[in-house]
Amino acid sequence: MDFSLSQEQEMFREYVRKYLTDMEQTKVARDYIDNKIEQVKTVLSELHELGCTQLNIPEQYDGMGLGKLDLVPIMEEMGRALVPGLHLETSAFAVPIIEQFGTSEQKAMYLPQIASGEASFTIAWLEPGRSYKQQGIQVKATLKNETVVINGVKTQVPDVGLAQYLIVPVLINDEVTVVIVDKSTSGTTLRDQKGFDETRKLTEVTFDKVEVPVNEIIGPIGDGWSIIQEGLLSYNAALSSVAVGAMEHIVEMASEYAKIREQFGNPIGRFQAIKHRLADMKLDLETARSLSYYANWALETAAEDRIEAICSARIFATQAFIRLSAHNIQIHGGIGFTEEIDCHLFVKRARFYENYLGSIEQYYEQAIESLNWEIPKKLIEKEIILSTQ
Amino acid sequence: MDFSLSQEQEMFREYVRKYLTDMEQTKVARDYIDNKIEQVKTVLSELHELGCTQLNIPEQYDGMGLGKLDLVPIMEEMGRALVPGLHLETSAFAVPIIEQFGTSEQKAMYLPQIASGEASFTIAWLEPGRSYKQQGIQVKATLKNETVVINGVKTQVPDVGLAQYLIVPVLINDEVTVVIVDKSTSGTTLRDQKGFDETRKLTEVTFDKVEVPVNEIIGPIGDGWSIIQEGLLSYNAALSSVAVGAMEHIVEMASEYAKIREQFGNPIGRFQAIKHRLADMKLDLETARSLSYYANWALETAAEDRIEAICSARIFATQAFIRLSAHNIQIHGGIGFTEEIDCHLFVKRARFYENYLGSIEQYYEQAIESLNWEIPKKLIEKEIILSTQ
Amino acid sequence: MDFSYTAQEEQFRMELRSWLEANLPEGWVEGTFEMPEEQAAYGQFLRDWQKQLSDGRWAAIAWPEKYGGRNATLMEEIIYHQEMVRVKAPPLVNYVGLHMVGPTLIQSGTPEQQEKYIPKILSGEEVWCQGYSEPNAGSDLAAVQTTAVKDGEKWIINGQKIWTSFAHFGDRCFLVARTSKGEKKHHGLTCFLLDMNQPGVEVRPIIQMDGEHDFNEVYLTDAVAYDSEVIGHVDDGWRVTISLLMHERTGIGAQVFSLEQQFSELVGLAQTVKEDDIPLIQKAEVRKRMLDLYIKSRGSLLNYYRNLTKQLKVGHPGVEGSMDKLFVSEVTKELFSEAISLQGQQGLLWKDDAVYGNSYWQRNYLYSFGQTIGGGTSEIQKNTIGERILGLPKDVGR
Amino acid sequence: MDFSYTAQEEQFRMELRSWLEANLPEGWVEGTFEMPEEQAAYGQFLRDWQKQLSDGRWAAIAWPEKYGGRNATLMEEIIYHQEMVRVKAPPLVNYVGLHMVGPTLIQSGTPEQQEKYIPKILSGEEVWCQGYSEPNAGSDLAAVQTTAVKDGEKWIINGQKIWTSFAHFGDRCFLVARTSKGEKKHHGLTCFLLDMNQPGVEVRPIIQMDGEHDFNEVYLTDAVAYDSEVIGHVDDGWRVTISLLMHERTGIGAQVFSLEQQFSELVGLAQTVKEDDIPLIQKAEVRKRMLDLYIKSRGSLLNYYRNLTKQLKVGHPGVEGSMDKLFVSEVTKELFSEAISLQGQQGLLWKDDAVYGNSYWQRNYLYSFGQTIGGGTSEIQKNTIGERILGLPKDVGR
Repeated sequence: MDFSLSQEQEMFREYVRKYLTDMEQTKVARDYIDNKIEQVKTVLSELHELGCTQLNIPEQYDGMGLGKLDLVPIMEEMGRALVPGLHLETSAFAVPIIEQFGTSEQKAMYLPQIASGEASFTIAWLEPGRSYKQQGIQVKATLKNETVVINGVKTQVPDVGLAQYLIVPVLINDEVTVVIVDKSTSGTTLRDQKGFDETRKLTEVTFDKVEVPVNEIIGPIGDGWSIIQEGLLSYNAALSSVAVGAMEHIVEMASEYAKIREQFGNPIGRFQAIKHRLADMKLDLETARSLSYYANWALETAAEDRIEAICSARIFATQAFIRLSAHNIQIHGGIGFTEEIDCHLFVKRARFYENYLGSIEQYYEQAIESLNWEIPKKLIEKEIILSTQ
Repeated sequence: MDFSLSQEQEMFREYVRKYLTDMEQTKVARDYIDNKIEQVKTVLSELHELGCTQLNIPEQYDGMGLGKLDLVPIMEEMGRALVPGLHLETSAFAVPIIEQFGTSEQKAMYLPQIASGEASFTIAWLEPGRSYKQQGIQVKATLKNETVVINGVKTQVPDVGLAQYLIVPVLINDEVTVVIVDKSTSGTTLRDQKGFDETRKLTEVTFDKVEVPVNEIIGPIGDGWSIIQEGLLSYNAALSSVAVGAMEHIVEMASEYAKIREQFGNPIGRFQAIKHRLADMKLDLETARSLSYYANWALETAAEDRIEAICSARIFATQAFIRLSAHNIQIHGGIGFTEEIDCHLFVKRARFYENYLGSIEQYYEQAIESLNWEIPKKLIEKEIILSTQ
Repeated sequence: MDFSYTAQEEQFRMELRSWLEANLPEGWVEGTFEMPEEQAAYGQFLRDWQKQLSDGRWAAIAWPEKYGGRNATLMEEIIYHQEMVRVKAPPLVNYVGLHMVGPTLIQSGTPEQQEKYIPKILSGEEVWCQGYSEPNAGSDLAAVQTTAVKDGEKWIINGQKIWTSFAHFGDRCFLVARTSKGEKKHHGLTCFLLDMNQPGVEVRPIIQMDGEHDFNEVYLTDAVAYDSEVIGHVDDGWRVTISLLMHERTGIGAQVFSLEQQFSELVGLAQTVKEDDIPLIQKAEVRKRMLDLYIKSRGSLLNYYRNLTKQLKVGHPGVEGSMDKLFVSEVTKELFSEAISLQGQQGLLWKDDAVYGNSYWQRNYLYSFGQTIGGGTSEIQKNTIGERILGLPKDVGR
Repeated sequence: MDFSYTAQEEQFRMELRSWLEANLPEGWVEGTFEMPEEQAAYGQFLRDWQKQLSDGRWAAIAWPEKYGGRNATLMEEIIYHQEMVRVKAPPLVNYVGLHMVGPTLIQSGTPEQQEKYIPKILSGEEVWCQGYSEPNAGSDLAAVQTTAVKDGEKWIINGQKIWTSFAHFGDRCFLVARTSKGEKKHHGLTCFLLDMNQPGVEVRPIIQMDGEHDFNEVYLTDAVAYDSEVIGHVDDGWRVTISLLMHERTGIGAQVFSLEQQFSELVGLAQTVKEDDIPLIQKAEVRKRMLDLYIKSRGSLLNYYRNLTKQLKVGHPGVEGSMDKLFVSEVTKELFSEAISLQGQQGLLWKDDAVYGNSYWQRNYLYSFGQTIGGGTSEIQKNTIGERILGLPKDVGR
């Protein structure tokens, strides 16, 4: 029995933590808000130097060949500093689906680019007025000779400016299919959108007869939905770690503030209203961490309960993140309501994740389905008939 | 604008309060637990002397001819002391349905008996394994000449020992019909059931070819479900007042205890964990009271929003009652966990009301239906067709 | 129990309603009017609006007629708030002047002070702000550290104020400063009617988490007030301040009425917003959460009416206002948070890119975080309820 | 990360499991065995069960072998709890003796004391209770008021203890009394190994809200303890008491495993119980609330495993146990409360009239109220988390 990260994992965390602390933690997120893109790119490339982007890429593709669990401390540290960019989307969604479903050409093409820090992926999934459910995907693509021709609009695609490639779910013959599109492909129009969370830049992407070679399709045509589902398992396990990291930051900053801020002649942390709220927050944080560790372990070991474990971690961690970020403002009082300190950045990021790449409601449904508690309708009807005879 | 009880209503409350305080408030409930039925009957008859049972009965039937709002303070006081018996069922369910749907013979027969304190009504509705929904009523009755013949089992009928009559919903020709049955009618078998809330005695009532004259049917045959719905509006408005009275008692006893009980050298009410919990409880209490006052006003004035007003009060008050009764134990600590003091009586009664004569879930549905937020399906489908054309 | 309004009250409502219809900017009610974004223009717009109100004698209805008010009853004030919320009228730039400073001047000011300040408060010519809060005295007024030192007939004022709303439009400030060290912390305070347009006063904006600028820091460096600008007695500022706060006799009425309206709008949102062509309100789960909010917002309104009834009877507001404040601010937060969840990812666009109403819901959601902090935090309200309503012993440190 | 058990641990589990299968009363696992209702018979049943455990060397596995234990590892203790919860084994009547007094005797007792008490603790011949809590010292051990006054080689003890579990079966009591007035409140305490069978000791039952009798008041009127019955040093009882409490090294493991099991049973309930012929689990709303409880009970278990991992590494339990205690007790309350709501009105029958399982859910619901109180209230746990984990300043009065 050993339910903890390994020494190596903790050591790697320390490197990243130290680097990001030297970079003043959330400063890079604020630079991104202020469109200081060069500063942001410097940090991202130094994180790459530390190994963050190579971690879970097989050695033959220039990666470090480590597992999904090894991503946990990195994701936590990314969340802790609200590091901008697409590390979550690239390492925890693009990499696993390319690795699992990609052709060897696709692997050879994309994985080394990711490992070298050259290319990031964003996900162009959401469509205006539509959900992240299967029926939400309506952008259509047709096959023409050896190309896929895409027409339609995707909305709120995050951080396109930092990405080279878009992962685009489309309908081919009414079946979901996943295509990789280089964002510079002709016919692709990008339009900036203002977002609620300014640490994520949003873009509306319009595909006007965009032609992509058929070998940019991941997996067989029509298999897209199940490929996405696999990718989402990795993504959600990683997302729960990101949320844990952010919550850890929140609990620390709120506790520190409660020790120094005085009201009525006492540090406010002496008042049980604050102290007990912080205790609840700490408990939420540690529970989210336990669930997320287990989710990532279940993912790595393909445990039987991995779907419910991952959904549970994703639901609990993102909801706890929303709660904690709100408590953090209340504990800080007036100053917490300003742009000056970081409280609001965490509130906005928490909301960004709430329903990002699948709503909370969907993950409830997925976990419940996987736990299989329901009794098949037929059995019930049969019994009612028997009992009323 | 005057959103308060009248001076007369408050004065009447004071009489009842004073009497029940002289009787040591919850002592009568404890007597009932201990089967000291004579003591209980004495208190009930003295409450009758004060006018509690006559209040809302028309003067021509020996009552005081007052309105539904006038019941509010009485119900609150009944809840405050957890007075055993059937005042809620009789005054707030039986009286209004007899008055509204009964024949003049039925009114002349039953209302004076209630006004004089001679007879109480209980409601024999629930059936084993069934709900309080329309389909929950399965006990069948048949018409034979001028009698209704009932066969079947009703469960958890409260306080039959204190009642003379049962209000029994049955199916006649598959339609719900409400019948009044004298509990001493031949063929009626009573079997005691042990209950979780010992201040309510439960009985399983078996009807074996019980014959009741057809003129004991309230309203037309087959109209029972809508008659019950009307009765439930009165009942739920009154129930919310009962819960408010009980919560008032809880807030007072918990506050008093917090002032005298010391831990770590301070009265525990000085600790914000306790103080803020009590503030939340007080807010719950006053919100429940506002909602219940309005519900009763809406009932009396047949306001347009009476259904949602009554359901809201019922939902909020019964759920707040559950919350507060639990907080009360926590504030009292170990002693609150014993049978010795009253905390547990309130927990049990709160649970008794939670789903009594209709589940919380049903009242949510009823309020939502009445508020009519949904968009008719046809309109949506039409629009989808238009939008996809 | 009686929820009706008297004929006179109904007439008052109709008069105000017609006036508003005639005088609100064109397109206001329809939502097509756009307020100026630029700060100076926005300030001017607000001043113009107040001038218009005051011309119509609708700026300070509770004031005596001789000062330009209508001597309005409490119920008329309530109706006033209801109608203003109903049309979402522009904010009162001189709220502090009209609701706090004016009544205090009428009660405790010298005839000279009254003559000098009151007309300009009414017309919006002079906008007032209030200088109570300090960085180390958020919810704790007695901890004021700003000092005023006597120097002939001048007072030299040094210190820092924070959360001063509308100070960037402010001409005068109702300022609390420490003039002597009393035995108790709330002794030795004095209130000044400070001129903001002087070198010793520096106003720095505080940008809120919603990107807006309502509040300021005010730095006082040898700022000057004259004896004629002291209101009440020297060292007796605590009493003046408390009485000033008491002049807000309708409490959080406006917020309660807003909450009621926002709930209706939320239902509208759930009926309008679609996901995969289906309006959100069609989900059972959404309807259930809506009913929870319905019950709470009704509860907040009805609690308020019950406390109002008591106030109408006893003649002054009660400490129950702390429950109203606590509840309305917490439910408001909950409502807007729900509005965010409800819309899903598409609800996270901002301003003119937002799918619905120029990110009305998002902006109000962010703003709502301030409501459980400003005007006494929820924690302070709970202390008040515990101590002053339930009689529990005082907290530590107080 | 590794959730597997070693081969040795698995073997330990199998050995215990077979022993339980062979030794539990007939019909126990199937739920057809009925425990005696009458108190003396119930007490005898529990003593017999403990004797049987001790005969199989399963009563005190963590004790050294020479005292009749198995020198079990922490992981073996965990497995022990898992297996005991799995078969819902009868309670250990001498829990206090086995888990607290015994280890303390082994650590701090004299050879005479060890020889005299330990064998009878193991066999259940002498049942122990603990005498810490007093009416005015619920969560505040330092406030103990019971006195012990020296009189030759005797100590004369006067005072009152409360919440003394199993005192009605108790032969001996591990009692904390004040022997001198120290400068600090927790100085001057001494621990005694008190004989319960003497005239000065009166045990009065406390009936709980679930109608059961687990706890007692113990009145001490000139009760006598001898010098030989002092454990540790006179006036040094605080240290002995703390070390005694530390011997519970598996913390609230048993409760965590029970919660896991109870959650499964709750799902079973929702699948079995029908309303109008439809199993409750078919309602979307029910499944959603079940998932909330699933997540929380998993969270509780996984938190526990994480803290256990730390304990395995550092060798002693950490203060994180306060989080485990807080969470498992609150979630347990929530789970049983949900079990009541779930069943609707039909869930409010009692004992053999109950529709499901002799009112298992109702009884545990009522019992669960004690879990956030006993063993340190939830408020105390939150103080501990705030102060000892987050480093916040101490509360008033402590």
